[in-house]
Amino acid sequence: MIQLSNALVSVSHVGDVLLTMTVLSVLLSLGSNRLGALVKIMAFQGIVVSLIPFFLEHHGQMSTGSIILLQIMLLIKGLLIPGFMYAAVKKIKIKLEVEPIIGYNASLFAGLIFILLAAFITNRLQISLPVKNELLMIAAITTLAAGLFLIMSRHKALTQVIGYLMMENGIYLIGTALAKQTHTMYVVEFGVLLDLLVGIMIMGIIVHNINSSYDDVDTALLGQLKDN
Amino acid sequence: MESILSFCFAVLIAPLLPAVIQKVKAYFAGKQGPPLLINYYTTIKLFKKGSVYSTSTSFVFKMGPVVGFTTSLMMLLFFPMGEVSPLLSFHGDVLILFYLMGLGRFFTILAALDTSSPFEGMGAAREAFFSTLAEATVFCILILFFRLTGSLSFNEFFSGPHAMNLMGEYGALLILVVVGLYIVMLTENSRVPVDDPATHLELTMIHEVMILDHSGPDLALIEMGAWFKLLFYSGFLARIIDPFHSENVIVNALLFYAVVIFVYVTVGVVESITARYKMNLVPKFILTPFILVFFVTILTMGVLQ
Amino acid sequence: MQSSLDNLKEGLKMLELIMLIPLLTGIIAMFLPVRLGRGILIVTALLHLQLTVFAWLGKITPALPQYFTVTNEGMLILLVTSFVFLFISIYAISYMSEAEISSEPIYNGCTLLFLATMSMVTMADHLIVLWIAIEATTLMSAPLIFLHRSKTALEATWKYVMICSVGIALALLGCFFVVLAMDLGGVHVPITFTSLGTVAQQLDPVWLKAGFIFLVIGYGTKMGLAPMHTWLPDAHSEAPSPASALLSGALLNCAFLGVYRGHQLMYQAGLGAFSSNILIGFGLFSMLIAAIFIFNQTGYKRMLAYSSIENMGIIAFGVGIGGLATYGAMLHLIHHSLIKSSLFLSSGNILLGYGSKLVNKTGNMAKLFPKTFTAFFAGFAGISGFPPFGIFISELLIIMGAFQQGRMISVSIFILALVLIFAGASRLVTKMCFSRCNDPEILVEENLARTLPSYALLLTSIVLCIWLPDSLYQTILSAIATIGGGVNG
Amino acid sequence: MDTLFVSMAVIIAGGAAGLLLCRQFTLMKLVAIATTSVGCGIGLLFTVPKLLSGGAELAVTYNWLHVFTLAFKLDSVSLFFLIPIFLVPPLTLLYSFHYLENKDKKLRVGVSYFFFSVLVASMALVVMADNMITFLLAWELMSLSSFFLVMYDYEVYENRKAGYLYLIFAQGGAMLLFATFALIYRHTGSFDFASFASIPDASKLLVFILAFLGFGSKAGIFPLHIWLPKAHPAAPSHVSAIMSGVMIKMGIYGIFRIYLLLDAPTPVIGQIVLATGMVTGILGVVYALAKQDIKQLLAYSSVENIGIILIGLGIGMVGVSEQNQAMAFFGFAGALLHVFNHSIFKSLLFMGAGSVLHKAKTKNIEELGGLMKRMPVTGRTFLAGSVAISGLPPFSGFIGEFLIYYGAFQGLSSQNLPYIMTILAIVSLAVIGGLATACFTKVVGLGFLGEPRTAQAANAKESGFAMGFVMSIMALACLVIGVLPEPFVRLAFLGIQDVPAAAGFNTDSFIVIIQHISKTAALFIGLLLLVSLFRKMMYVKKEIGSGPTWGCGFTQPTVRMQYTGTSYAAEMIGFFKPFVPVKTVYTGIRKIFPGKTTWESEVVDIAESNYQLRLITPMLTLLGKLRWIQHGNIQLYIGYIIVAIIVLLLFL
Repeated sequence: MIQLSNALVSVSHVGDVLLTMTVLSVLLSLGSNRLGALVKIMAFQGIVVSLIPFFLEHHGQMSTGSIILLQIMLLIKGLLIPGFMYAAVKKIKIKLEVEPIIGYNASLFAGLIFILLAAFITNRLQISLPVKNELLMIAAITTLAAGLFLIMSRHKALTQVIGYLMMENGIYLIGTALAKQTHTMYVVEFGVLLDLLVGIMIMGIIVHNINSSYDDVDTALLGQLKDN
Repeated sequence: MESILSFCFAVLIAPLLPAVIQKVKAYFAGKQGPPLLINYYTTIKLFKKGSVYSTSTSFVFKMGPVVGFTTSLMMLLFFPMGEVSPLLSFHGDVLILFYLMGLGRFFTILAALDTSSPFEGMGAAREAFFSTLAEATVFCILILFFRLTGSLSFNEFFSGPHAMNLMGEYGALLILVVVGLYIVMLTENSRVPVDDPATHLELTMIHEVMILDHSGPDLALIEMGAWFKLLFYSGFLARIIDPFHSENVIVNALLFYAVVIFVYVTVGVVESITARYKMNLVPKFILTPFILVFFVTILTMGVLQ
Repeated sequence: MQSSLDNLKEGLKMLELIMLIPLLTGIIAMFLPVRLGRGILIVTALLHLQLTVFAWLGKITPALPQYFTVTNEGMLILLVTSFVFLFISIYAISYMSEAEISSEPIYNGCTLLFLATMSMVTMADHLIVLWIAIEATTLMSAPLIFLHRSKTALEATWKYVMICSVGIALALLGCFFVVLAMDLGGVHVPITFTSLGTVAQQLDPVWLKAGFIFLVIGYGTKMGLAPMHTWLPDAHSEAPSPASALLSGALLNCAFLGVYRGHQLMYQAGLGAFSSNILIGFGLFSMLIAAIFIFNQTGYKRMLAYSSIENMGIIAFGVGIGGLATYGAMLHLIHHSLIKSSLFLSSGNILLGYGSKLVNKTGNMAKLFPKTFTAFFAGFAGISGFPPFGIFISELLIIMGAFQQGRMISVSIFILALVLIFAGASRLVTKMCFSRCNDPEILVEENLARTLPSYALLLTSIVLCIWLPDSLYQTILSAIATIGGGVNG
Repeated sequence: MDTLFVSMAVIIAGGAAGLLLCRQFTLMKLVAIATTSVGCGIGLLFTVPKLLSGGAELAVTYNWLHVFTLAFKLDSVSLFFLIPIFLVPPLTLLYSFHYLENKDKKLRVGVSYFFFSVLVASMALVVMADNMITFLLAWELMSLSSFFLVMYDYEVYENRKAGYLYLIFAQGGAMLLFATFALIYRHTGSFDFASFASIPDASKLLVFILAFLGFGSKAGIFPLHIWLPKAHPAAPSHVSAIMSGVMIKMGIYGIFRIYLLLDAPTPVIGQIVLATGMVTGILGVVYALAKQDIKQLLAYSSVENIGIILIGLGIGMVGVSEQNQAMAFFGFAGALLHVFNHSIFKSLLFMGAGSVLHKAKTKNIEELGGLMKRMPVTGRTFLAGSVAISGLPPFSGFIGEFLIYYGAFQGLSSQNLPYIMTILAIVSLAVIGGLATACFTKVVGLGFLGEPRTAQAANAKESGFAMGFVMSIMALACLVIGVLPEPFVRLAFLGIQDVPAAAGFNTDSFIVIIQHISKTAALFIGLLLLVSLFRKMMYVKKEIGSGPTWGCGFTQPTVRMQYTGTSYAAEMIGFFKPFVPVKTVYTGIRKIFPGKTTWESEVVDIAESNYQLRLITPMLTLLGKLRWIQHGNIQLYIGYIIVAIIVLLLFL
């Protein structure tokens, strides 16, 4: 057992900074127009999100298991997945433009609306929640919503993967925000991570295949299977 | 015994009466007209002759006259001419009799179609159509009579406490029935204004055109069948109208036949003073009695409460 | 759960073998030559079925009871899965050699891995483990869909993975909400369905409901409930037929199990009415959507896929109605798996024979493919609810149950949708079976190896309609007793 | 009861033998026909004595699938319906021996025999069923097996369409039955038929209407009849015979059974049945008149006869609600007797039509003619059947109608609505009778008499012995029932002996009437023979000439100048114009020197066209529009999920 909460002077302050950075990364990703930049932002977000539980007040006591898990998570979210995606981006040489269905400015505006919405929802839920951490909730919901938004508003298959990843981050944050104590089952959480990793890898493989079949990763090309 | 005599008399007199119509028409036309016994002469003449059959025909063609004749004869067997009970009678006989007439029609039509003549087919189609409409009226009358007398037999219609007679209990209602039945009679027997047996254009005929190809004894059977049928209908009418009643059977019968002759005369008058309807107006004409009688049957709801 | 506790004492603790064996053989089969891989496939399928029966009879018990357990509904679905898998595998061997798919080892391997993950779903007791297992089924089945490596297969795979992943991510959120409901209710038990069930009354109702909504959406996506069904027709039509058969006959049931568990929890928490209404709504909506697309459908495999959506809707509807209908829903699940797998296997023969997935390119099967025709038409009759196939019974029970519960409007829509779907499907099927074929060039003749599995599956449905083993009956009864279902109201 | 199961097993065995032996064509036919017929014979040997002995109710139950019981019960109504079920199939099968002659279709013939036997067995099960499950099981088997029989000649597009339509109506009807039974189950919680009476009176009407529609779609009530005129021409004739003669009566059985079981006091039920019967009867016969395809015409005629039977049932039901026992008794008995009679003469007519189709290669009346000479047996038996179906004495059709008339006349003592309904029923029966005469004179007169209109008809030969033999037997049966109706009327009376409303009714006075009818018929035949003899005598030693038909002066008639079926019916069709729309296509005369022009007319089934116009087309348009849901765009697919969540969260 390491009493980390005593070691660091102002834990909650750091936590708030991290959360703000998460929201910032969300907004950045909505405004970003290059795929490469987007992947880098995601790597950044992955790291930040992985670190957050570490700096939250109610997660004061960290067990050895959680430390190991934290490291694995950093490895996967901060390094493996972005690395994998970066490799995919590099392979797709032609168009690195994000190709939004909804423009960058509008997307940013949507991001702001998500924040407002998140604040509103958080406000409503605050009464029933066990843990009072408004910022965490806001950041989590914003990330989740923005992730879904990215999936729906971008043409490129790769952007959708990134959106999915962001959405997972949001869900992870919500999980962190809601759980009063970590239910000590790292095996399970590791399983979740593993699923995430394999999922992203499979998506990556498909993206790669899409690229080699169509010379592009635009999902608008993937509209042959329909019933109308 | 009386019944047998009555039946024989009816059979014998049936050819005579249509001549009355011809006489009346002749009178209206200012002619002398054929003798009253003309139909007997014709019949005998026809029975003496042979026949020519179309190569198109089959045995059905020969069955037509036989069935038609037999069914008409059956009617007379069951109908109480005069106030004499008929030879045969039972509860429900009206149904089988009217259906037997249907059978006669069935074979007459088939015989007509068997000749493969377009004219006869046309007549057959009209016959089938108009008699269907007339049948509705007939059954309405049966409904009414059953409602009033509780019986389903010709004999019982005209006997017992609720005998159907204009002078009887429900006389008022029966006036409309008489009108209806009269029109049915005109229809079923192919008289003016529904059909004109005397017209010279086959296209406009109904019954006459159907028997174009019959000749000799076959034709005689058809003619006799038609006379029986006419007698049956006018007898039916006469039993309703007949105001006279006597204890003596023979007097009764004579009075009855007087009324029958009166009916024949009216037919002659009608034929003389009206023209045949256009074919497309005929259904309306035949529907009129149906509506009349139906109205009467509805009226009985109030009467019998 | 007393029975499973008893079993713990006597049974062998090797339940996990049911999923570990295919996992292992699957990985091995990936790297083995084709012939050996086929052998392993069949041997594993047989072994799996045997173990499943043991597990069902309570002979073996979990080694990790905090994660896995033996439940009646789980065993039921496992049994169906394993049974269907065996026949699909036998079929696949013949099919794969005809279809000239280069990557058969991938099929052999992935299908076994897929079996492993599905087995894991049926045994999972822990909320998150269930989630992991269901997500894993998506990942393991994705390569199966992509087996043909065509552009459309690629598209189908992409949609499948993407939509299901998003859906299942939402289910994870649902799991979190359930945990939150636990925290708010002040309950401290392992997050397993078994233990949650015992304390369900103390859970916070609002968050439990929210959790259920997300679970239904998440697992419903996988199960093919409209409007989250959108991936299903694409994936089912593009996957090679044995894989489609597996997806439809086995995977959908497993996803349904997730929904069922959620409903179970809701029922135990006294919120059964809420979840019932949601299930009924989804069920009816799915059936109507299926009706829309079955009419004028151009591809027969897509038609079968929509029919799967319909049948999942029926099952959801039946479970939602409760009472007698639940029993009907469970029977429906069994028979649907059997018949639909058989239909997909037949559709594989048709695809091989005509070389097209379009209804218009087929025709006169009655003459050209008499054996396949028999299986296909019998399957169609079965899926439409004609005796002697079991769906007749299940649909009857569901309708009876629905009327009994007084859900007149719902059941009217239900019947309307059934008639519509029948009208649409029978049009296509009669067209395929009887109408003249414009281009009667038969690419691959049918043979017994590819028709007998279909017959076997159909025959099972008939047999189960004539004689339902008592043990199976008891299993179903105990399974539905947990959500208030029963045959006596 | 076990005897019946044995007989069913034998029947099915016969069918299975057909399937197994299909390589030896003739042997297969012999074995299948013989075995199935033996099975039916066993059934008959059990049924008839049981019914005659006033058989006590028999009931058997078996457990099935833990939850259900398969319950069978025989009461007099079931026994009565079993008679045609076991009587007609052997005859039609015998007929099929020469009808199914194409050796290239060995397998298909075998399959057809198999499903035929399944159909017979399932029909028997339908009338024996004593709970919902058993009933529906048998019902669905019946629908499915008959579907395969309809699809026998699936190469023809119309036949496929007919099969499809039939399947939809069968399944739609079955779904209505599911709903009916489920509604009852809701109140009783029991699958047993016996419990039906205990549901609240308020629900009974709804239950009955649902059941009426469900059964009606099988029986062919207007406007649910549209599958009949398609399916019957599509099926091989011996199958049409059994379907029209027996299977659609299962719908009648269902209506009657549910009525008996519900024991509903409301008079509305009887009035609904009566009104439907009248509409069905009249429109059925008018459409029959309008059709030129013999088998289609016969199918519409089946609709008409279903109407007559329903009028009978309706009279009976009104009688029950009016507490007029005589009316009830004769209504029900008449309906049952007509069911029996119709099963015979309609089978006969379909077989005749099949014989014509077989030899003249066409079913269109406008292409036939003169067959009476070329196919004497078919022609004469068809004539007998036509007289019988027109309800004319001295043939069987009249007897059933007479009973119904008699019942209806008994109801004339009612007041108000029942009275008016009764009047209308009688008048409808009369009109139906008249139109039926018109209709069948058309078929016989144009199809069998006159001159052949085409070479095919001119070259037609008499059909095989088996076919003629069967048709002769059936024609004879029609005559026998008409002349000696007493035993059959008694049979019908026995058939309703277990109906509570009819129990204890004294029929002696009516039997006297029937004896009179019998005598009248005999008298008529005697007179007919006498007159014929007289006519013969008149022709003795006389010159009999022959020549062409008198053409009213026209000397070169051609066969095409004969009257056509269309014009024969035109005027009568015109009378029913709003209900029987005629679609005409006339290309018109355009130029100064007009070229060829055409004029076509076709009678459109009003129900069918309205389904198309008001139901199917709008529905297909709507469904087509909704198809954009699956537009292939993954972004919006994800959107659906989110919308679903948002909507569900609103319910929180």
